Amino acid sequence: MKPMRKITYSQAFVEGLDYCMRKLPNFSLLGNEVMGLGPQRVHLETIWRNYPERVNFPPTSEAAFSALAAGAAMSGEHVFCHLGAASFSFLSMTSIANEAATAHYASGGKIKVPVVFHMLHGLRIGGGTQHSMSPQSMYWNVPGLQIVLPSCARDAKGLVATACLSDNPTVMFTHDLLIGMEGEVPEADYEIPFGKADIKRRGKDVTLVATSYMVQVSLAAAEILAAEGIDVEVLDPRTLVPFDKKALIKSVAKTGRLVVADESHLSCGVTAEIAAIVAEEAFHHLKAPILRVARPDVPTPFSRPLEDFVTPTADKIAAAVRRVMG
Amino acid sequence: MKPMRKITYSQAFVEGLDYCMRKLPNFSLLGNEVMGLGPQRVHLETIWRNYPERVNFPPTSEAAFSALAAGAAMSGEHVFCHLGAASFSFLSMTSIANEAATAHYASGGKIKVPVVFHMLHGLRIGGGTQHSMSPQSMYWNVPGLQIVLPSCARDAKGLVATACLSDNPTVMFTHDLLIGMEGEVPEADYEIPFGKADIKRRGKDVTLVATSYMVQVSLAAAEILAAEGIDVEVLDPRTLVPFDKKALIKSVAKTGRLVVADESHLSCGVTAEIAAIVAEEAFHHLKAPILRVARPDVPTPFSRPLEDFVTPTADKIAAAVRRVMG
Amino acid sequence: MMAKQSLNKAACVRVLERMLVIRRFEEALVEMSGQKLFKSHYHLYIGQEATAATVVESLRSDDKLVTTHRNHGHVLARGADPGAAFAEILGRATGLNGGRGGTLHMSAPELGFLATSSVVGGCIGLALGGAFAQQRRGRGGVSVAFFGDGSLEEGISFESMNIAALWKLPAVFLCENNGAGATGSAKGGFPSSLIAAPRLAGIAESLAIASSQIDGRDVDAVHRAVSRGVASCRAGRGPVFIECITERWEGSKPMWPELSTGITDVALAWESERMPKKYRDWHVHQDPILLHIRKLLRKKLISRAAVLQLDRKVIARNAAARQFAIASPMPRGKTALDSVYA
Amino acid sequence: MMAKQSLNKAACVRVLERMLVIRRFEEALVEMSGQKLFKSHYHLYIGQEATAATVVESLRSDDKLVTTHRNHGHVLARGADPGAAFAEILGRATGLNGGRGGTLHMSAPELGFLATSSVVGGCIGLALGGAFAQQRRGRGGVSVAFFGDGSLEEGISFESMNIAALWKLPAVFLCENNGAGATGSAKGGFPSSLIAAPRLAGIAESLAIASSQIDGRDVDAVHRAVSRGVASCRAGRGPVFIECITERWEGSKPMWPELSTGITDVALAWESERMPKKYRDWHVHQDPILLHIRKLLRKKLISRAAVLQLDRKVIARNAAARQFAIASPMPRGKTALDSVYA
Ligand SMILES: Cc1ncc(C[n+]2csc(CCOP(=O)(O)OP(=O)(O)O)c2C)c(N)n1
Ligand SMILES: Cc1ncc(C[n+]2csc(CCOP(=O)(O)OP(=O)(O)O)c2C)c(N)n1
Ligand SMILES: [Mg+2]
Ligand SMILES: [Mg+2]
Repeated sequence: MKPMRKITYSQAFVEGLDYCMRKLPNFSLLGNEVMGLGPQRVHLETIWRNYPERVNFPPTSEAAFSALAAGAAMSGEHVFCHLGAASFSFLSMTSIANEAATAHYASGGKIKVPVVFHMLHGLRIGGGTQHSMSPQSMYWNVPGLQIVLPSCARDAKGLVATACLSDNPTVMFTHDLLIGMEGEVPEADYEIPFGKADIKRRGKDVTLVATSYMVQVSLAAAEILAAEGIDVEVLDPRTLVPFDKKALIKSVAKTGRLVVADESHLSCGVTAEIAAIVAEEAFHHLKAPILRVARPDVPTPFSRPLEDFVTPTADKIAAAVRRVMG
Repeated sequence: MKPMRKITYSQAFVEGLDYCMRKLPNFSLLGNEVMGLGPQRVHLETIWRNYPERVNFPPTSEAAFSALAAGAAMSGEHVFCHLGAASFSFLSMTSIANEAATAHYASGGKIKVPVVFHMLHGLRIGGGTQHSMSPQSMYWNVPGLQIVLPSCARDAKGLVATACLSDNPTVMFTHDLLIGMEGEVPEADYEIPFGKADIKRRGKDVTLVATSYMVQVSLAAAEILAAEGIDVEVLDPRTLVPFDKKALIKSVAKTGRLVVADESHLSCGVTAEIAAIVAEEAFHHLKAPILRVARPDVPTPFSRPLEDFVTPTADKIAAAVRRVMG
Repeated sequence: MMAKQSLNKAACVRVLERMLVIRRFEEALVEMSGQKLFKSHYHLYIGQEATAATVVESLRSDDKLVTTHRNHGHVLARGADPGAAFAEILGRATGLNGGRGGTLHMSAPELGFLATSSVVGGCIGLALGGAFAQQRRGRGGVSVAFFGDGSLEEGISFESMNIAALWKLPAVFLCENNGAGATGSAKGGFPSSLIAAPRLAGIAESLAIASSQIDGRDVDAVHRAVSRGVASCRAGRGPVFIECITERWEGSKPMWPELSTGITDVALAWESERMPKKYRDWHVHQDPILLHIRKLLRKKLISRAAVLQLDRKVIARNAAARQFAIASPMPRGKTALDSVYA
Repeated sequence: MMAKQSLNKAACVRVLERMLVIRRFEEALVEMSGQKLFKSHYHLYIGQEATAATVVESLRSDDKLVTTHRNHGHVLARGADPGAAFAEILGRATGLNGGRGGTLHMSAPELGFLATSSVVGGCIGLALGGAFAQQRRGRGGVSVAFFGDGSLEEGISFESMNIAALWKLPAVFLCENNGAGATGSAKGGFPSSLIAAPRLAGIAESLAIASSQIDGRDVDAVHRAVSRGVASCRAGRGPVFIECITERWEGSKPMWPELSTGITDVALAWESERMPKKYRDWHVHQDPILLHIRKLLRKKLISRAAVLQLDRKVIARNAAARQFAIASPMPRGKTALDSVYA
C-alpha cells in the first residue's frame, strides 16, 4: 500500500469545502481570509475560482453579515460564514447567540438554520489582546449551537464537511498554528460524524483530553512522558456539542486519572466543563484530582516572553500529568 | 434594639447608587429601566430627580453606549451603564470583552476603566428565548472583568457601591425575580468588599454554593432538607471575580460534599467552574460526586410548563443534595 | 408581478378584513392579559394595521418576511391562523410555535416568515439573509423587514442597509415609525426613537437606497409605495426603504399596553356624533380602520351593512379562535428538552 | 483656543518634523520586521503623515485621542518617545505599554490617548466616551477618533455618530480614507472599503453632523478643516466629521507591508530628475512629505539646507531610539500575570 499523501490543514479544509460546493448547490461562502493572512491563505482561491457566484466578500460588518448568513440559512441556503479572529465574533454575538442559536427552538422546530460560523482562535505568537482569543467555552454555553474544533488536517476536512451539510448552526474554530500543519488526508470525500471523540493516542495511565491545537501539544507531551514510563491516552472530543461523554467516561474509567488541556481561559473554560462532567458522573473512578491546563485568566500580552508564559505547552501538560500520577 | 427596616432589592440598589453619586462627583448613570419594567422601576426616579445632569438615556445602541461608558471611564469618569436584558449585552460584547476588559492590561497598567455594566438576568416567567439569559459564565471567561451577582437587598446595596467606586470594569447581574424582594438593609452607607464569600446559612453536611436568585432558592431547599435532618451550608460567593476560593475550600473541607446551583446553562456554566476548582484543589476532601443544578442546555421556552421544567427549583436542589448524601 | 398602483375593490375589502382581524385579536388579548391567561410583557399593533394589512397585498407566497416584538399584526396579516396565534401567546401546545416563542417570537415559517427576533434591529439582519437567499434563487422573490423607528438606532440596521445596497439585494426595509407622540421612558412610557437624523429616510439615502416616506395609516399611500418598491426589488434594482409614519397609539404609550381607546366600534366611521370626546382625535384622524372604512364608503366600494357584517364575521371567528386557544392543552414539561437541534 | 486658519512658519516646520519622525520610524520598522525583531502583523502610516502631523497642531494637552491598528503615526505625532514606541513593537519592558500592547495597541495615555483598539470601529465608540467625559468636565476639551474608511462599515460607527449628534458631544470623527487605489483581498491585498455611500460624509450628514472632505496629503487643507472643526466642538456645537482622503500607499497594498517606494530621499523634493520612474506618481503627487517640503520651499518658509539638516537630526534620533529599543530588556515571563486589575 502506498503511503497516504500529506497535505496541510488549509488544503484539507478547502477540500472539505469543495466537497460541499459539489454536493449542495445551495451552499455558499461568506468572508475572506478563511485560512488567515499567512501563505496558506492561497488555497481558498480554488474555491473563489471554481465557484465565483458562491463566494462573497462582505464589508467589515460582522453583526450584519452573520445575521445575513443566519437569515439566508433560515431561507433554505447553507452558508459558511467566516469571521476572522475569534474576537471579531464578539461583534456578531447577538446574531449568533440571540438569533441563530434560538430560531429552531423558538419556532417550535419549524425553522432550520444551516449556517457555519468559522473563526480563527488561539495563541498565535504576537496576536496580543485582540487577536489571540479562544472563546470556545463561551459558545459552548449557548445551547442551540454545535461546536467544532478540528485538531489536524484529516479532521478538518471531514468536520468542515459535516458542519456545512448539517441543518444546525455550528461554530467552528481553527487554530492559527494548525493552518500550515501537514498531516495524512484521504483523497476521497468524507464526513466525520459529530459527537464521536477520537482517541489520538491510546494509553492506560492517564486520560488527557485536549482540543484543537492542544491535541498536537498533548501528543508531544505524551511522547515526553512515554520516555518516563507514563502511558498517556490522548482523547480529542473533536466536537464539544454534541459531546461524546461516553468516550470520556470510558477512558477515565480505565485510567482513573484526568488532565484536560484547552486554550480557552481557565475560568468557565472548556477544561472546567470536562472536569465538572467527570467530577459529577465518573467521580468514583477517579484516583487523583482533575488537573486543568488552560490559558490563565489574563488578557493575552504581545511580548514574546509574556505570551510564552501564558501559553499551554507540552512541558506544562507533562507536569500536570506527572502530578496526577502522584 | 429596634428591628432593622426592610426594603426591596430595588430600593437598596438605588441607595447604593445614591451613595456613589454623593461620594464621586465624576460618577454618572447611563441607561433607563435599571430595575426592569415592573413596579420597582420607580425607585430610580429619585436618582433622575436628584442628579438630572448625571443621568443619561441613550438610544438603543448597546455597542456604542457601552463603548462610550468604557471610553468615558478611560477618561476619568466613573460610569454605571445599564444594558437591559442580559441578551442585549451580546450587542456590546465587543465593547465589554474586547475593549473594556483589555485596556488596562494592554496599556501596561496605565489606563483605568472604572465602568459597571449592569444587566438583568434569569428565568423570569415568560421571558422566552431572548429575555431570560444568564450569561455570567461567559463573562467569567473574560479576564479583566470583575463579576458581581447580588443575591439579596443588603448585598445589592453594598456590592453596587463597591462596583461603582472600583477602578476596574465590572459586570453586574441583577436577577429579575430579586428586584421586588424585601430584606433587611442598614440605613447607613456601606461597601461590601469583593472576593469575600458570604455564608448565608451555616451547616455541616453539604456545601451548597449558589449565586444570585439561586441563593434564595437554595435557602428554601435548605429548609426542606433541615426537616429531613440534612444540615446544609449555603455559600454565596457574591463576586465570581475575584472569587473566594478559600471560603469554598474551607467549607468543602468541613462537609466533604458539594452541590452548586446557578442559572447559567450547564455547559461551561458557573457551576462547571466551581465544580472544577474543587475537583482540582479539594479533591481529597470529597466524599461524593459534585452535583450541579443549572439551566439545562436548551434555549428558554416561553410556555409556562416548559419554562418550569428548565428552571432550577428548591426541589431540584434538594434532590441533588439528597443524592450527594448518598 | 406588476406593480399595481391602486387596489381594486376586492383588495380594499381584503385589507379591511385583515385590519379587523388584527384589531379584534389584540382587543381580546388585552382582556386575556387582564385575566392573567399569560404573564409576559407584550406589544400591540393597534394603530398600525393599515401597514401590515396592505403590504401583504404586494407579496407573493414565496416572499420572505421578518418581524419584531410587535409582530402580531404582521403574522396575522399574512394569514396565520388566529387560533394558533392566540394559543402561542398562551403558551399552548397548539400554538404557532408550540408555545415556545410566545408573544415576542410568533412566527409562521410556512407563510414565509423567518425567525422573529425581539432584539431591536435583529430582524433587519435576518431579512438581509432572506434577500440574499432570494437573490441566489433568482426567481424575483423579495424579503421584507418590518421594524420600528427605534431599530435604526442599532448599528446592524445601518450595516444591513449597506450590504443590501452594495449587493443590490431585493430587501424591502419597511420602517414603521410610530415615534410621533411617544412619551419618554422618564415619564413612565416607552421612549420614542432617539435619532439625530432629521429624516429617517436620509440614512438610507446616504447609502444610495431608494426611499419613500408615507402616511402609514393610509392604505392607498402604503400600497402605492410598497407595490412600487417591491416591483423595483423584483426587477433587481436593489433594496428600498419605506418609512410608514403613524402616531403612537395611546394604549401603547405606557409600559404595559392599555385598551385606552376602548373596544373599536366600526359604526363610528359614520356615526361621528357618538364619538367620545376624549379620543376624538384617534377616531377621526388616527384609527386606520375607521379611516379606511370612511374612504371605502365614500368611494362606494362597500356599504355600511357590509362593514358591520364583515366585522361581525371577524368577531365571531375571533371568539372561536380564542376559545380554541383557551381549550388547548399546555405542552408537557419535559418536551422542553426536545427540538434544540434539527 | 481660536481656530487659526493657517499655520505660521514655526508650525509648518513642526509639522514637517513630525512627518519625518513618523516616516523614519516606519522605514526602520520594515527593516526590523525583516530582521525578525518582531513577528506580528503590522500596519504602516506611510502616505498619511500629513494628517496626524497636522491634526495635533489644533489640540490642547487635555484633549483626548483614540487610534487604531494603524496607530504609529498618531502616537508619534502627539509626541510619544520613538524609543519607547520601538520598544513596544519589539515587546520590550521599556515599551510605551511595557510590551503588552505591541504594534496594534500602542497607546500613550499620558498624552491623552485612550486604549488603542485594533477592532475595526472600536476606537470610534471609545472616542465617543472621551467626548462624553470632556463634555461633563466642561472645559472645552475635545476627543478625536482617528479611523479608516473601512471603519464606517461597522455599525458602531453609525451608532456613535448618532449619540454624539444627539448629545452635542465634542467629538472629532477624523476619517482617514486611504481606500483609493486599494486592491481587493481576492487579489492578495487588503481590501478597500466596501460601502455603498457615494460620499462617506453623507453618512454623517444624514445625522445632521457638520462635515468636510479634504485632501489628506495637504497640510494646509487638513489644518483648515481640523482647526475649524475643533473650534466648533470646543464651542459646544456638537461633533464634526472630517474625511481626509489619501491614495493608499503602494507598500500598504499587500497583506504584509513592503518598503516598495524605497527609503525616503527628501532631496527628491527639489531634485526631481533623480526620481525613479517607477514611483514618479508617488514622489510627485502622493508623498505628503515631499509635497509639504516643496510648498515650504516655494513659500520660502524653509531652505533646502534646513530640510536636510532637520532630516539628519530626525534620522540620528531615530537611530538612537532604535538602539535603545533593541538594547532594552524583555519583560520577565511571570509578570504576565500582573496588572490584570488596577
Ligand atoms: C437590543 C435591544 N435593546 C433594547 C430592547 C428593549 N426594547 C424593546 S422594544 C424597544 C423600542 C423599540 O422601538 P421601535 O423599534 O421603534 O419599535 P416599536 O416598539 O416602537 O414598534 C426597546 C428599546 C430590545 N428589545 N432589544
Ligand atoms: C472587527 C474587525 N473586523 C475585521 C478586522 C480585520 N481588519 C484589520 S484592518 C482592516 C481594514 C480596515 O480598514 P480601514 O478602517 O479603512 O483602515 P486602514 O487599514 O485602511 O487604515 C480589517 C478589515 C478587524 N481588525 N476588526
Ligand atoms: Mg417605534
Ligand atoms: Mg482604509
